[in-house]
Amino acid sequence: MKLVITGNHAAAYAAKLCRPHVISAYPITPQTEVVEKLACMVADGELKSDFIKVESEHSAMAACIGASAAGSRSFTATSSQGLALMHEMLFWAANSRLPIVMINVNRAMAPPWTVWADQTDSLAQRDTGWMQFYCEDNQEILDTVIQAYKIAEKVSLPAMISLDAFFLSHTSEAVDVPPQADVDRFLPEFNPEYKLDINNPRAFGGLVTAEWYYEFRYKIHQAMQDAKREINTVGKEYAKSFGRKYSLIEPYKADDADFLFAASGSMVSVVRDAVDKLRKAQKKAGLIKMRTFRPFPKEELIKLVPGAKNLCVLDRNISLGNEGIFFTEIKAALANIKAKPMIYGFTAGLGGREVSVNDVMNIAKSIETHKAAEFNFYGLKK
Amino acid sequence: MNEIKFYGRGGQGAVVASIVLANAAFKEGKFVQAFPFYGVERRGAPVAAYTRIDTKPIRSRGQIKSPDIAVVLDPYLVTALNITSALKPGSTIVINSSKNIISFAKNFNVYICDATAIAVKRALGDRTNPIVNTTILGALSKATGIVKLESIISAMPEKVYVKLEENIEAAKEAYKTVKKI
Amino acid sequence: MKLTIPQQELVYSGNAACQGCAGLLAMRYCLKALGDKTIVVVPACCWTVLSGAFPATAFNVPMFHTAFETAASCACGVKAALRMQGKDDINVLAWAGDGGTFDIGIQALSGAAERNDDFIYVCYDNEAYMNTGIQRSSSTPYGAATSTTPSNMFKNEYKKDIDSILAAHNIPYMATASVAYPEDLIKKVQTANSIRGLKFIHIIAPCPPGWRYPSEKTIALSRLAVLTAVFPLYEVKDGKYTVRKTGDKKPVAEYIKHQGRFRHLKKEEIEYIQAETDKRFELLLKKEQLL
Amino acid sequence: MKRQKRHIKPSKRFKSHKDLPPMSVSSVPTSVNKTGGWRVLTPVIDYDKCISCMICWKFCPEICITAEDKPKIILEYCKGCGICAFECPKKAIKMIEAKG
Repeated sequence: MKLVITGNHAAAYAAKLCRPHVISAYPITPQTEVVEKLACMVADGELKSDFIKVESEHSAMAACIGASAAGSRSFTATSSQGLALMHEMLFWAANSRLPIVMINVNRAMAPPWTVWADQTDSLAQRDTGWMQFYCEDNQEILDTVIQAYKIAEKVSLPAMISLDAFFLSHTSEAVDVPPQADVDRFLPEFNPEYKLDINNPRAFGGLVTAEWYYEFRYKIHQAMQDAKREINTVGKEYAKSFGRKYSLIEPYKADDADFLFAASGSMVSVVRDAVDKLRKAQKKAGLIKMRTFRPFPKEELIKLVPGAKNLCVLDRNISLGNEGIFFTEIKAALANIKAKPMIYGFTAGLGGREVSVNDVMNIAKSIETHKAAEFNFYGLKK
Repeated sequence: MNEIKFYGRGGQGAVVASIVLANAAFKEGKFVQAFPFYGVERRGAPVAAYTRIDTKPIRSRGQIKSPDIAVVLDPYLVTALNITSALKPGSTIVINSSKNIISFAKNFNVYICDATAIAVKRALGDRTNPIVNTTILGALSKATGIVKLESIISAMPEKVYVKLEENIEAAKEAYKTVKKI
Repeated sequence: MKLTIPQQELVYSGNAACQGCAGLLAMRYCLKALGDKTIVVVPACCWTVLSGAFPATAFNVPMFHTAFETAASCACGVKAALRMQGKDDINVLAWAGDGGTFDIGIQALSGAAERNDDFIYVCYDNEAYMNTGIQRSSSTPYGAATSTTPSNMFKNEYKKDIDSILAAHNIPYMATASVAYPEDLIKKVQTANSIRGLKFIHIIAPCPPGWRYPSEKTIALSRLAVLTAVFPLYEVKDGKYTVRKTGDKKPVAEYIKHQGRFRHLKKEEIEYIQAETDKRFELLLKKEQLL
Repeated sequence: MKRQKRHIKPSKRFKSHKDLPPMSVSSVPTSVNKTGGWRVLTPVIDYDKCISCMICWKFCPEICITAEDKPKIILEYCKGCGICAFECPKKAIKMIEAKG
């Protein structure tokens, strides 16, 4: 049934539909409504789950790890400072091959204190071995949580689903919430081969020397490669069951485009409007929505890009001392292809600053009029 | 370049031995490098330590696959770790042992010295865990000549903080009593 | 031949513990008490390494290696999962050293205690960061030399009173134990296992290389710690203190003289330790009468 | 004590990443590692003095003294810590200077 709900509540409904045995979370603006809603669902008996109200995000992830290692599906949610505090345990979860699913509300890193949108918190976790999804709207949040459990449990890797602070977390919009029975059919029981089992006493995570550590890392990398296939497969299955198709990246009017945008998060909707506007003005503009950041969709990107003259990458993040993070990764992915567009990077909207259709139009114009540098701080009060 | 591997057990001082040896060679103007193999150091568990000595700057790091000199602080390790399999023919083995325990000594220069007796006589370490590192260095100096006994003695204070005199005497006695088989 | 403790062994020989390790004995006894329907969670500590490198394990029960701060939080997750799977009869044992309990893991432990999560948390306390080479922890006793408090600047702070901190959380059961009294230790672990909620057991675990004594004296020192009241044995069940009476206290010097980590102490420093020990033991006995 | 199962020496079990479990999962008992070589001193029981009180079995950290009528020391694993000799009420165990 369709409900007008915030991104946070969409995440809570999605978590509930996936029937996690264990939820373990610590409150942090702007994620609090996720945990509050789940707490009420448990209290009202709507959700049979053990909600551990831990004393910190570090313990939130540690408890999820314990639960998942014991063979139970587990869920948590956090943001910025909390995600940073979890950093050690993010490696622990991924290296232990535990398919934990986590909501991360993209929020800028303090100080100065801020609670508004910025992707640097999650992108800074790119090497921890977690799959990373970036959602455009509240429907996608709900849909991606459900798909993430199926993907994660197939490849035995955890998944982090990011949504923009306030633009999505606290913005209400219509979301189709599927019936529990349909999700139960879509999402098989979590029954891992490797788990803490008293009938099969094994030790998990014991010391490994240089003799085998390298190979264990390769196996995780292989799982990430498998995830590229699984994300598309599960995205198609999701379309069959729920009518909405998803994939690693999603082109929009990109086939004949000579001017391509690449963007992620809630900003993508604004870029769709800009593309439509440019198309009306007879300009062949198109968009590549970067839905997945890890595993990085290099092969899909290479297929979509040739033919375009200009590629403009929008980042609501910055890797200080370098440039926008999607910008760097996209350039790297395309480094060795022949028909390569000129690639421009634009950081915009840090700390929750709005990015409007006009802003995107200005960006496009600055490229056409050759005013844009290779990497630009759009909207900076100079 | 000389590549020396010390075979010992946790607590016997193999790591300190590798450093004192490096210091000694350094005092003779050589380029040196000393490092332990970091694994599960537990009192009693097998431990390896390495020293490289050269006349020019040493650029390679990491474990020494086939040392030209092996120093064995615990005789039991010779068989337990199959030490000779890693040694090039013609290399030298100095063993803390009162009797020869290498059956095919012919393709190696094998020296033995009862370092445990020398050390325990001077209460270096305790009965369950004699510390033989400085003693065996005395034997190594005589057996290989890669460093003078005086250099070892002058290098000791930097790493030997307790019973310095007894350690020096033990090294001297080992220097005198080491025998080639 | 009558055994005074259960015969079942759930730890394997061939582990990498140092000669005379009390931490190894403590685990042997705890698993005797709990039996094979037990899952162990171990953070960074000596047991991380001594329990064997991949693919070997010294445990004959399932166990999970976790990060240093997370013994309590990870164990809490394991127990929650088991309960949701209808396997609430499986014991969960969080097994940490003093560093992982007194210092880096105290926040997670306090959270679990406040929530009264249902598992047993055992701290085997060898009074310093032994696995990393004997650095000082807040559990290191006053006067002790470690690699970070050398003898000319020995540890100046008294041992952190972790037991009172846990008792202040009003957990249902807490006890101290020593490997010199295995029957007492096993009875306390079994008592703890019969109670719902967060149970804390603090085991003194002398360490030959860390305390600098010959390995044969591990049991003797585990006994002297109790007889000198440096580490009195007692239980706190629903707030009620029960102290084990061991006759007249032996002088602290009896305990200290065997240990190289105290060799540098002057007479008045040992007297200070004796006075502090007496004062704290008096306080403990008062708690027994009052509470 | 039930015989610990014989297992292939750990290092021989894996050839490539394909043989590895997804993460470090250990099931080989550490009893494949014979720690007897760690000893400098070896305990020897004088069965004339031994009264089978099993205190040596009780206090052995390595679980390498058998709980039978007469305790026996499994030298494959004994690290020579000396606890049994030190704690034996009848002084029936001597630590001798040999691997035994």
